[in-house]
This record gives sequence, C-alpha cells and structure tokens, in this order.
Amino acid sequence: MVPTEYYIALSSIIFVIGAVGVLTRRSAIMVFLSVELMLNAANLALVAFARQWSVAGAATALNGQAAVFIILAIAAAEVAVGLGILVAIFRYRSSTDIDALSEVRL
Amino acid sequence: MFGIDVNAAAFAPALVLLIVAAMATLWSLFEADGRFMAMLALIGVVMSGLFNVQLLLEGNASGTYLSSFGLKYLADAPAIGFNFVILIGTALAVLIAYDYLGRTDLDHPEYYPLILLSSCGAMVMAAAGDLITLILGLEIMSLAVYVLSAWRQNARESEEAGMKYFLLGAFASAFLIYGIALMYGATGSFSYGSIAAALQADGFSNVFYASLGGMMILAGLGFKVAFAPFHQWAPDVYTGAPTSVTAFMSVVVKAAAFAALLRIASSFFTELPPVLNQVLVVLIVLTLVIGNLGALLQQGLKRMLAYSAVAHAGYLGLAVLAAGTTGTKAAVWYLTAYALMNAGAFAVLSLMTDRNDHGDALERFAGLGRTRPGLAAALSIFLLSLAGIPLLAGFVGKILVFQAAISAGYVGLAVLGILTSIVAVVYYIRPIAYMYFRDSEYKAPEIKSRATSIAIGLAVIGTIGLGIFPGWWYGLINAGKSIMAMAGL
Amino acid sequence: MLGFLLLSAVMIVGAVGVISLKQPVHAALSLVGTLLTLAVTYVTLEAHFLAAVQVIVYAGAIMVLFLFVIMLLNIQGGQQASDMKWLRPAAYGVAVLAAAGIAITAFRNAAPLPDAATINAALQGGGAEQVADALFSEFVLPFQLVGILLLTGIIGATSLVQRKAMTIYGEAQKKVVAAAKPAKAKASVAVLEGPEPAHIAPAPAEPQAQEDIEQELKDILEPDDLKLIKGIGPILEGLLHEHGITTFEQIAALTPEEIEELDEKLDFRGRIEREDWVSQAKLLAEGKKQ
Amino acid sequence: MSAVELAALAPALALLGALINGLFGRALKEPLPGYLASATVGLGFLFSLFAFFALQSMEEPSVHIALWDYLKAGNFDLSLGFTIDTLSVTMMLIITGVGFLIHLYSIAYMHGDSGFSRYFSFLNLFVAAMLILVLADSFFLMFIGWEGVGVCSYLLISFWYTERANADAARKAFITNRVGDVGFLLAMFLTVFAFGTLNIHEVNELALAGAVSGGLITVIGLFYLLAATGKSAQLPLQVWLPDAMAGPTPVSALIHAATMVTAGVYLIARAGPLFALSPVASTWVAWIGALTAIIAAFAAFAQTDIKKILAFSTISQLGYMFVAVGAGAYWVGIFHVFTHAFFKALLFLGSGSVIHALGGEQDIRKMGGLHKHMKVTSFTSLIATLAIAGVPFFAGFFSKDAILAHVFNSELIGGSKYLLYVLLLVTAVMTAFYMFRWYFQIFRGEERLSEEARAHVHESPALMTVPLMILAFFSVAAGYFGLPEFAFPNVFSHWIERSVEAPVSFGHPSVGLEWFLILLSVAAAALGLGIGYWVYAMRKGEPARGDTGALRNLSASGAGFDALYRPLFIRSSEGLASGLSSLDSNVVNKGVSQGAGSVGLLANVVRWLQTGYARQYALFMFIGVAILALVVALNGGLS
Repeated sequence: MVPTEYYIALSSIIFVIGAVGVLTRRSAIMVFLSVELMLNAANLALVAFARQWSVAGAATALNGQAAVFIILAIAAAEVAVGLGILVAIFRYRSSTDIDALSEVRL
Repeated sequence: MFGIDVNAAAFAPALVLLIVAAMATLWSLFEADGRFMAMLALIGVVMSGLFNVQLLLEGNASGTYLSSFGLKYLADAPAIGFNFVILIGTALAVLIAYDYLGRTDLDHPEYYPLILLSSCGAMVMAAAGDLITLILGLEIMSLAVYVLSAWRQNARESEEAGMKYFLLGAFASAFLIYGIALMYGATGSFSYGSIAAALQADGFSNVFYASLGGMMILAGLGFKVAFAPFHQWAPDVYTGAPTSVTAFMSVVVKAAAFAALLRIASSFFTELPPVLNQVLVVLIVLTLVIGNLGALLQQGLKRMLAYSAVAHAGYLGLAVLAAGTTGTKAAVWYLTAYALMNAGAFAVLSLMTDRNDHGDALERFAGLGRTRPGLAAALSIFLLSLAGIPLLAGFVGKILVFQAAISAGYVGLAVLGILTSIVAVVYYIRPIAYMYFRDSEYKAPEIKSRATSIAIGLAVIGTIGLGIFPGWWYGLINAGKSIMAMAGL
Repeated sequence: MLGFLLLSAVMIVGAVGVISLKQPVHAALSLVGTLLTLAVTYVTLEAHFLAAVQVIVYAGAIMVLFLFVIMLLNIQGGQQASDMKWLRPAAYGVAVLAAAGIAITAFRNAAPLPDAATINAALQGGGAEQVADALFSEFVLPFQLVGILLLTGIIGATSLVQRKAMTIYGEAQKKVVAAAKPAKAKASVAVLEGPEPAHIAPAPAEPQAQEDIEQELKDILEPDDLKLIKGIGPILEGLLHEHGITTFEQIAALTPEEIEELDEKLDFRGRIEREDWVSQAKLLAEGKKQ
Repeated sequence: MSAVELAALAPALALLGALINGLFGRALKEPLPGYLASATVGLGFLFSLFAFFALQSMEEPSVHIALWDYLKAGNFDLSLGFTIDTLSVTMMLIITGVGFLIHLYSIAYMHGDSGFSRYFSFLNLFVAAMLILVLADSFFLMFIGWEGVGVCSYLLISFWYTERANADAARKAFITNRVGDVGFLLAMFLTVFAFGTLNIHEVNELALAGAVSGGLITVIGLFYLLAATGKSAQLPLQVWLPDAMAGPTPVSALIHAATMVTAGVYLIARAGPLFALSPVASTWVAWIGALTAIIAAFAAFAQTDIKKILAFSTISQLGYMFVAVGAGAYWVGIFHVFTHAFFKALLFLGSGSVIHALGGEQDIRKMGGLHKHMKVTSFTSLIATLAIAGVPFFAGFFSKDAILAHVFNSELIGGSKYLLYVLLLVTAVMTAFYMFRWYFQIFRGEERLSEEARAHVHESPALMTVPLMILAFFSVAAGYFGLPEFAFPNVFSHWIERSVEAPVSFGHPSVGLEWFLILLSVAAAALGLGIGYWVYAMRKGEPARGDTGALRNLSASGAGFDALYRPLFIRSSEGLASGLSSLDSNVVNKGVSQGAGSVGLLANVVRWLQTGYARQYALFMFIGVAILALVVALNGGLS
C-alpha cells in the first residue's frame, strides 16, 4: 500500500493548483472551479488520514470519512450561493470578470 | 440515541433564531411586508435573548454550564456572553434595517431570514466544541452574509462587495478546511478536548502536521476576524455592502470569529509549538499598524469605520493572546461595547447617506452639530467611545484587553496597542471637529426613522451605561467556570 | 505504487487543465475528470461509500450545476490583458513554496502505515453502513447543521436570483392596500414608507385613482414581451422589469428626460435612442390593442 | 457625614452645575447661569474650607471615601474612591478658590456672548474633572479626571470655534495631551503589574516597603513623568500651551493658574515616595523642569501677544515646580503651585481686563500708558509682576526661594544639582526681565493705542476688578505660609508632609549660607528688573528698534519647537487629509506617483496594498499561508 505521506503530497499539489487557479483566472466561474479543487484536496487528505488512523479503532478512522461527507455538503452550499451571486452580477454587467470588481479601493 | 446526549436547553437560543428564520421564510411567501418581518425578527431575537438570560442565570447560580452532543455544543460562560453580543448586533442591525431597506429599495422578504440564519450560525460557531461544528457554523453565518453583502443589486460596489467577499471567503474556508484535515491527521480527532489531550499525550509525534494544521486554522479564522494580511477584504466589503449589513457583519461576524479563535486558543493552541504564538503576535502587530494607518487615510466615514474595524480586530487579538486567563472575558466585554458603539455609528451613518449609501464624505458632516444636534451628539459619543475616552464603554474594553495582554506577558504589544490608539484619536476626532467646528456646506439629509432612532438611543445608553458601570456586566460574564475548564482542559 | 503514480498523474493533469483551459466548459469537464480520478483514489483508500458519493454528488450534481450556469450565461473563454502581469509568476512561485512546505511537512511526519488487517478491521472498506454509523453518532450535530447550511444556501441563492417577482408583488400589494383605503391612503403610505428623504421624489400628494392603480397592477402582473423590440434581449428585459417597466405603453410614453435617466441608471449607453425603442414600442402597443 | 467628608461633595456640585447649565442653560436669562456656576464652585470652596479646618484637628492623616466598585478583573481592581488629606484639600482650596474668582470674573467678561450658558457649563465641568483628579484615591480615578480635564480643555479652547485657528489649537492641545496620556496608561498597567493595585496610598506603602525592585520603579516613574510632561506642558510636550491662548481669557487663567497644568506636579507629588525611591527618575524630572524653565523663559522674550508672554511664563514656572518635586521637595512644589495660582490668575485676569478695555487688542506693541486709564488693573498687575519676578515680601519670592534652596541642598538628584541651581537662578533673572517688559509695555511708557482702542479704553466693571484685588492680596499674603524653615516657622511644609512622606533627605548648610542663597535670589530678581528698566524705561528699547535678529526670531517662534513638531504630530493628520484629497482624484488614473513626502509615501503603500483586486488580496493571503507552511516544514515550529 502507498503510505499516507504520498497522498498528502498529492493533495498538497492539487491544493496549490487550486489556489493558483484562484489567483490567475479572471472569470468568477473559473475561480469557483478552482476552489472546488482546493476543497477536494482537503477531502483527499482526510480520507488518507482516516486510513492512517485505523490504528486507533473504527470510530476514529470513520470520523475522517464522515467529515468528508460534511465538507461535500459545504462545497455544494457554497457553489449554490456563489453561482447565485454570479448570476445576479452577470445580469447587470454581462461579465464574470472579477478584475472588473475593483472599484472600491484604498 | 447512539449514546449522544441532546440537551435542548443548551442550544435553545440558536434554535429559536432558526425557528423564527424558518417561520419568516414561510411567511415571506405570502406576506412581503418588510416591517412585519422585521418585527418578527426582533421578537425572535428577544426570545432568544430570554433563553440566553436563563442559561446565564442558571449557570451563574449553579456554577456549572450546559453542553450538548457530547461536548460538541457548549453553552458555557464565554458562549453565553458571545450570544449576547451576537443578539445585540442582530437587534441593532434589524432596527437599522427597519426603515432603511424600504427607503433604499432593498426591502426583499428574505432579508430577515438570512440575518437570523446568520446569527444562528454565529451562535453555533461561538458554542462549537469541535472543528467540524465550527466550520459548519462559520459557513452558515458566512453564506448568509455573502448574499446580504450583494443585497443591493445593480449597485456596483454592493455587487463587488458580495463577490469579493464570497471569493476570498471561499478561498479562506479552503485553507481552514485543509487545516482541519491536517489537524485530524495529527491527532485523529476533531473535538477540541481530544485534540488537546492527544497533543499533551506522551510520545506525540505528529508535531509537523499539528503545527501546520494550527497555522492554517489560524489563517482561516484570521480571515474572518480580519487580521492582516488576511484583512484586505474587510474595508472593501464593509464599504460596498448596504449600511445595515455592514453594521451587522462588523459586529456579529467579528464576534463569532473571535469566539471561535478564543476557544481554540484557550483549548489546544497552547499545546502546539510556540511558533504559533509568535505568528499570532506578528499578525496582531500588522493588524494594529495597518488598520490604524488605513483609517487615518480615509475621507469617508463609512470607510474609516471599516478600517477602524480592522484596527479593533488588532486590539481584540491582544485578548486572544491571553485567552487562557482573563483574555476571553476581556474579549466578551470588549465585543459587547464594540457591538454597541460600532453598530450605533453605522446607525447614524444610515441616516446620513443617500439611498445608494453614497455621501459619507466628512464634508457632508460639517455643521451637523447645529442642523441635527441629536445625531451629531450620538455619533460623537460612539466615536469617542471607539477612540477609548474614559467613562465610555470603549475605554473599559481597551483597558481590559491591554491588562489581559500585559498579565500574559505581552508588554511590548500592549505598548504598541496604546501607541496606535493615539493615532486612532486623530481620525476619530476628525469627524467630530467637522460636525461642530465647521459650517455646513451641504444640506443635511432630513431622514428620520423611529426604529433607527431607537437603535441609536439604545446604543448610546449602552455605551455610556457600560462605561460608567462596567463591573456589573463583567461580573455577570465572569461567574462560574467554563465547561472546558471543568472537563479539565 | 505504480497505480498511485498513474492516478496522481491523471489527477494533476486534470487539475492543471481546470486552471489553464480557456473555455469554461472545457475546464469544467476537466474538473469532472479530476473528481472521477479522485473517486478512484478514494477506493484505493478504502472509502467505497465516499467514492460513490463523489461520483454521484460531486461529479454528478455539483458539476451539472456548474455546466448549467456556464451554458445559461453563455460564458466564453478568452482573457483580456490583465493589469497585474506580475501576479501570475508570483502565484506560481508562492504555489511551489506552499506545496513544498506541505509536502515536506508530510514527509517529515511520515509514519508507518497500519497493516492491512487493522485497516480492514477499522474501516471495513468504508461502506455506507460504516460511514452512516459515524454520521449518526459522532456527527449528529454536524449532520443537522448541514441541513441549516443548505437551507441558508437555498434562501440565499433564491433571494439573489428570484428577486424581482417578489418585489413587484410586494409593491403591487402595497398599492392595492393604499387604494382600498383612499381616506387613509396618505397616512398609511407615510407609515409604510417613513418620511422620504429630501432628494427622493416625493410620494404623490393625491391618492391615486382606483383605475390608475389597477392599470399599474395589470402592467406588473401581465407584462408584454419586451423582447419583441429590437435591441432588447432577455437581460435588458429583466433590467427594465426591475425598474417597473413591463409594457410597451410605458416605453412608448417615455419622455426624453426619463430616457436619459434610464440610460444612466441602467448603463445603456444611448441604446434607447439609437435603436429607437420608443417608436418601436408605439407600433407594438397599437398592435396589441387590435 | 463629617465636615471632612463634605469636601467630597465639591466635584458633585460642580458636575451638577455643569449639568443644569448644559441642559437648561438656554432657558435661563443671561447672568443666571454664571451665578449658578459660581455658586456651585463657591460652595465647593466652602466645603473645602470646612475640610481644611476639620483636618487640622484630626489625628489620622487622611479620610477615605469609597464611591463604587467600578470593575474587578483578576488582580485589576478598579474601585473608585476619594482620599481627603492635607495635599488634596490644599489643591481643592486652590482650584475652588481661584476657580470661584475666575467664575465671577467670567460673568462680566463673557457678558453678551451667545454661548454664555455653554461656557459656564464647560467651566464647571472643567472644575469638576480637576477636583476628581486631585481627590482620586487611585491612579485610575486620577486618570479619569486627567482625561476629563483634557476633554474640557478641548471644549474650552475651541469655545469660539468659528475661528479655524481656535479649533486647530484645541485639537493640538488634545492630541499632545493624548501623547502624555499614553505615558499615564502605560505607567498604570505597569503599576498593576508590579504592585497588584492602583490605590495610590497602597502603591506608596508597598514601594516604601521595598516590594518592588528599583529598576521597575524607575520605569514606572519615567512613564508617569511622560504623563506629567503632557499635562503640565513640559519639554518635549509643551507645544500646546501657547496655542491654548485661543480660548477666552478667563479659561486661560483657569488652565494656567488653578487647574490642568498643575496636574503633572500634583501627580509627582502624590506619587512622591515612588519618585523618592528612584534617583534616576527624579533626576529626569528635575532636568526636564530646569530645561523647560529656561527655554520657555527665553521664548517669552520676543512674544508680542499679551497672553503668549504669560503662557511661556507659565511653562517656565511649571519647570520650577518640576525641579522642586524632582529634587524631592514635594511640599515646595505644591507651595509654588499655591503661590503661582494667585499671581498667575491675577496676571491673566489683568490681561483679560486690558483686552476687554481695548476691545480685543492683544498686541503689547499697541498698548502702553494704560496705567492712567485703568488704575486698579495696573496696580494689581504690578503686584503680580513683582510676585512672579521674585521680589522679596511678595508670594513668589518665598516659593521660588524655597525651590532654589531645596535644589541646592537636595541629596536625591546627585551632583547635577548645582548646575540645576545655576539654571534656575539664570531663569529667575530672565523671568524678572520679561515680566518687567510685559508690565511696562502695557501700563507705562508712551501710549501706542490705535484710535479705535483709545476711544474704547475704560476700567473694567467691579465684577472684574474685585477678583483682581482679592487675588492681589493673596499674591502677597500666600507666601507667608512657607517662610524659610531655617529661621522662621513654616506652616506649609508640615501641613503637606502629613500627606506625603517621602524618604528624601536634604543637607543642612550653615545659616550663613542659607542667607547667602536668599541674597542671591534677591539679586537675581533685582538684576532682571534692572535690565528691564534699563532697556524699556530708559532706552525705550524694543518697539522703536524693531530689529529681527536670529535670536529674536528663535525666541518669537517659541524656541523653535513648534516648527519642529508641526510635521511630526500636528500636521500629520491635516497633511494626510489634504494629501489624500489630491490623491483621490488621481486614484482613478493609477500609477501616478505623486508627493514625495511621508504622506504620499504612506498613501502609496496603502494604495499598493489595497488595490481593490480580489485576486491580489488572495495572493497576499496565499503568501501568508505559504510562509507559515515553510516555517513549519523547516523545523515544525519547535524552536
């Protein structure tokens, strides 16, 4: 079996790719997709850790997997609201460019 | 059920808010009158407050506090205290919104359900005894506030505020969640108690995971409380959001995030390697400096208050450093005062700006002392209190957090806090000088609102009352031990 | 190990695709690929139920929502030049550092994996029953809170997207109330609205006549298809509705000042005059009567 | 309630007066608010007198009155209470006594002002805050009074706020005072940290019992010193006081003579044992006082504003008091506060009378020869001038001489005391000189009045001159409470030392040397007056000559400190504001790098950080997290 740290390394790569996506994409919807990547990276880490914690018994290990379930729901709720805001803005601006949203400053 | 204790009394205040929010949502399908909904929301807040008072009195009388779901939901002294802060913030925000929404064409029926749900999430966050409950509370609170920030559709800055807040908030949540995953990896647990126990155990070897997890949790919560360098959203969002929403989030979101941070800091932060504390110190220093300097540069009152909110996060950060001892009580006290004076200032502002929330430039406040003496006097009191002038609530709050920091050994930071509070006097005094020592160049708006006046009146009474009799409130939130302390944590 | 590397490679390629593909649809599909790979990875980690949920909920529901919005809004790729050219290299640099930091942390904390028997005994493959056990014991409170979270999400999303119908309904109702009690109309409007700020157009001094109100109500409840006017698409129609303009007659009756005001408010940049909506609307209004 | 405890009512009375005048003042007809306010302060004076006599027959040194438990947080016990002892009663007598006369005088002076009742409300509030300050039993309550005095001075200095300069002066005073307050706050926190209490009496006892190390006491003392320099306008925070002349003249009298500026001296005397245990802190106190005394005296030379000369003389005299308390002679410091209160109030009220008579003229170059028009004012002002100049048999002579003698004999401040002595002696010469100039330029010599003023000039009404006469009496009589100890009975020292027992020892030189020292100070006064007479009376100096030497310019600019501080403190806020309004227009076309100064730089930094781009904010967050991750990766945060 592949040791946990490899999975964590993989998850860290996915996580930072997601973060780079947030930083470099200008379309709001692409940023949302990138955030999804970051959340999934965290899920991957949780699942990997859950296997590692099998030593401490079933309850401890399964808690990690159950947490993934919760985070899935968080991601879904976030997407719903995010897309809501996006649609609301798109109606008036016909654009999803987040760099255009930079009029409030200093 | 599955050996889990469910103690409804512990979460009654949050539950009441949830039920009223659900009722209001249903009601909004039939009856769209905003004022009715506002009254409903107020009733909910008051009922929730009554349950909370009962929790407090019972707890203080018996010396023990309730918990539910196996220490996942704690109704201990800090949680009850924060509940009061949240309720004060919510009540004032609802009173501000009462006429404001109609006046500014924002009166859509989901407004109040969202406010109530957000407060409910904030309470969950303050009461959370484990990281999963924490993140859920945080998301419930945040999602509602994201939407409320973007409430004024087709106004560019409100749209901008909503989107910015959402994007950065989701980004920060991702860090927080990753941190929680790492903390689970280190300790095999999500609950504060077990994490602390695991960290203390002999032969604990996952120091690296634990430190990194702690760091990321700190970063995620640091975003919500607006610690520099995670603060940049705050001025923009506070400026762009409708004023009633700004009043709400500058108080409630901040209180809930600090509640979570304080609980984490008092339960397992101290077990983590010392670098975390050092990082926290750096964040606080940055916050104090940037928040105060930023406020100094502002020409608009709303934006100045936004930056001052960042600066206050720095002062509250001092309490976090002393969370284990007197810090938590100091923070509850400070936030109570902050809720009153800050929401009060925004209430005044909501009567000054036009229907698009424009016109908060200081020039527009010139001569207000003569044209609208009541408003000017109230705003002066709030600003002086924010500046920390004695015998007003803000002063006592500052004294308490400085004292907490010094007794925890952070003398240098306290000195910095005191020094930056001089800078703060400069920018808080400026609007007062405009109101009283300048002749008006613009016609002062003649907006009057009974509900907002009530909010301002309550905030003034609270600010002065707490400033003159601080011992009363401190004694109330001081009695009894926290449930975590009883559990030996 | 080889399988893991393969999966990792696919997953990373998919993730890079998400953040680099120009067309949003492509990026979203790339994300679907990544998520499916992740589901497979879950299987290798003894989390079978989560793998299934990953496919059904994530790759299924959430991604469909994304694709739906992308299609609905017809979001195109193509990036304009950025003001912040330095941001991209900076992001790459920071990302490498962050990934290195996390990965090094992981490897410095490397611990031997429990043997297969232990894992199996604890997780039992991570089936639905096992996860449900955790969800309904240790996670009862979070599970309930998820419900509140989703409720918040629903209310929030609806209130953003489905706003105008409710508003207009509310407005109309207020007017009906005002009309029903003409004697008290002024008072009740005043109570409802509060004193108006000086710069906002004052409420009509006289109570509106019953017919006027009925007409207005009818306008609101029975809108014309404004898209028939050349130049008005679904988005602009929505905007006009938002400002209470729902019928051809209303557009036909616009005065030059009102046009200017609308232009400014809705950012039409002179389209109303350029495309001559007013005469178009006049024609259509006459057509409607016949 | 015993007679002593009556004194605790004085601040309450003043507060009541402030409240009534503040709330209902507009409804009252003009002189009424003034008499009401005067009555509350006058009653306070009566109560203080009762306490004064009751204390004399009492065994115990002080009476403590608990007010209420403000806050108890851990070991941070903030219970509020009053201490009535000889020291606080003395201060109360000064505040309410002189304050009462100033109130009476104000009724005439402020006649017809549209803010008549507002003025008296503020004045009462000011007195109340000051009374709280001196009665406080803890540093915390003292701080509340301390801040209250600051706020009230802000209100009073900007009383005629329609003049932009007045509002600016008020803000300058407020912000400079806040700098000192930082010192107070820090000292307070350190006091709790070190002593576990803020009760002044307990702190003093603990300090004397050796509960706290000397180093910590020195640090605490230095922070209290910073606080004192702010309120008492000492180097380096003296800049606000000359500008504070913007307020109505009676307010200046109140600030300079009876209240506010004496707070610093009072604080150090109150915490005497603390300072007595720290020679370092005491030496600092003395040196700051001496330098302030001589620099301010120098700055007074070239001023032409009738009130500004007095302002600098106040700063200079406060320097004397600082040297006294620095030398450990706490009763002497208070003694000079006591005598100074009378003659300085008299000088200011005299100036007020002159300004009133000339219809607002404040430039001494346009005065002269007023003696024949206003005999009472001139005569009383002469007494005050002689008193401040240190002419024998006037009050100032005794207190000043006591300071000089105690500095010379002090064993607290080490070898530097002789240098300090010389500095003070030189200052005495300078004081006599510029005060002579002040008096002579106004009341004697040729008339240089403008036509307008000449038509207007008249002696002031009785309500103004009677207080002048009373003050003049005390400007002579006050000194006889504290005659030189070696030869005469000294009531004042025994009286104050009942409250302040500090282990400071003074050398006892031979009687001959003592007489010689007295002779020296007489000579200093005579020399100063002599030079003044020679320059102004015989040579008809300055006005005709009008030279503009560099030295004179330096003096005229308040020894250059304003120029130095303006960019530092005062301008910072205004500069930022104006810099920003020009920035605002440029924010749109960004990339404009304008303004090299600190303002532009600061704004540029903030602008660079706060671009409004969400992605850039996210980058900063990401950088923060990456740094955290690397810190952990490298050593796990273990070191």
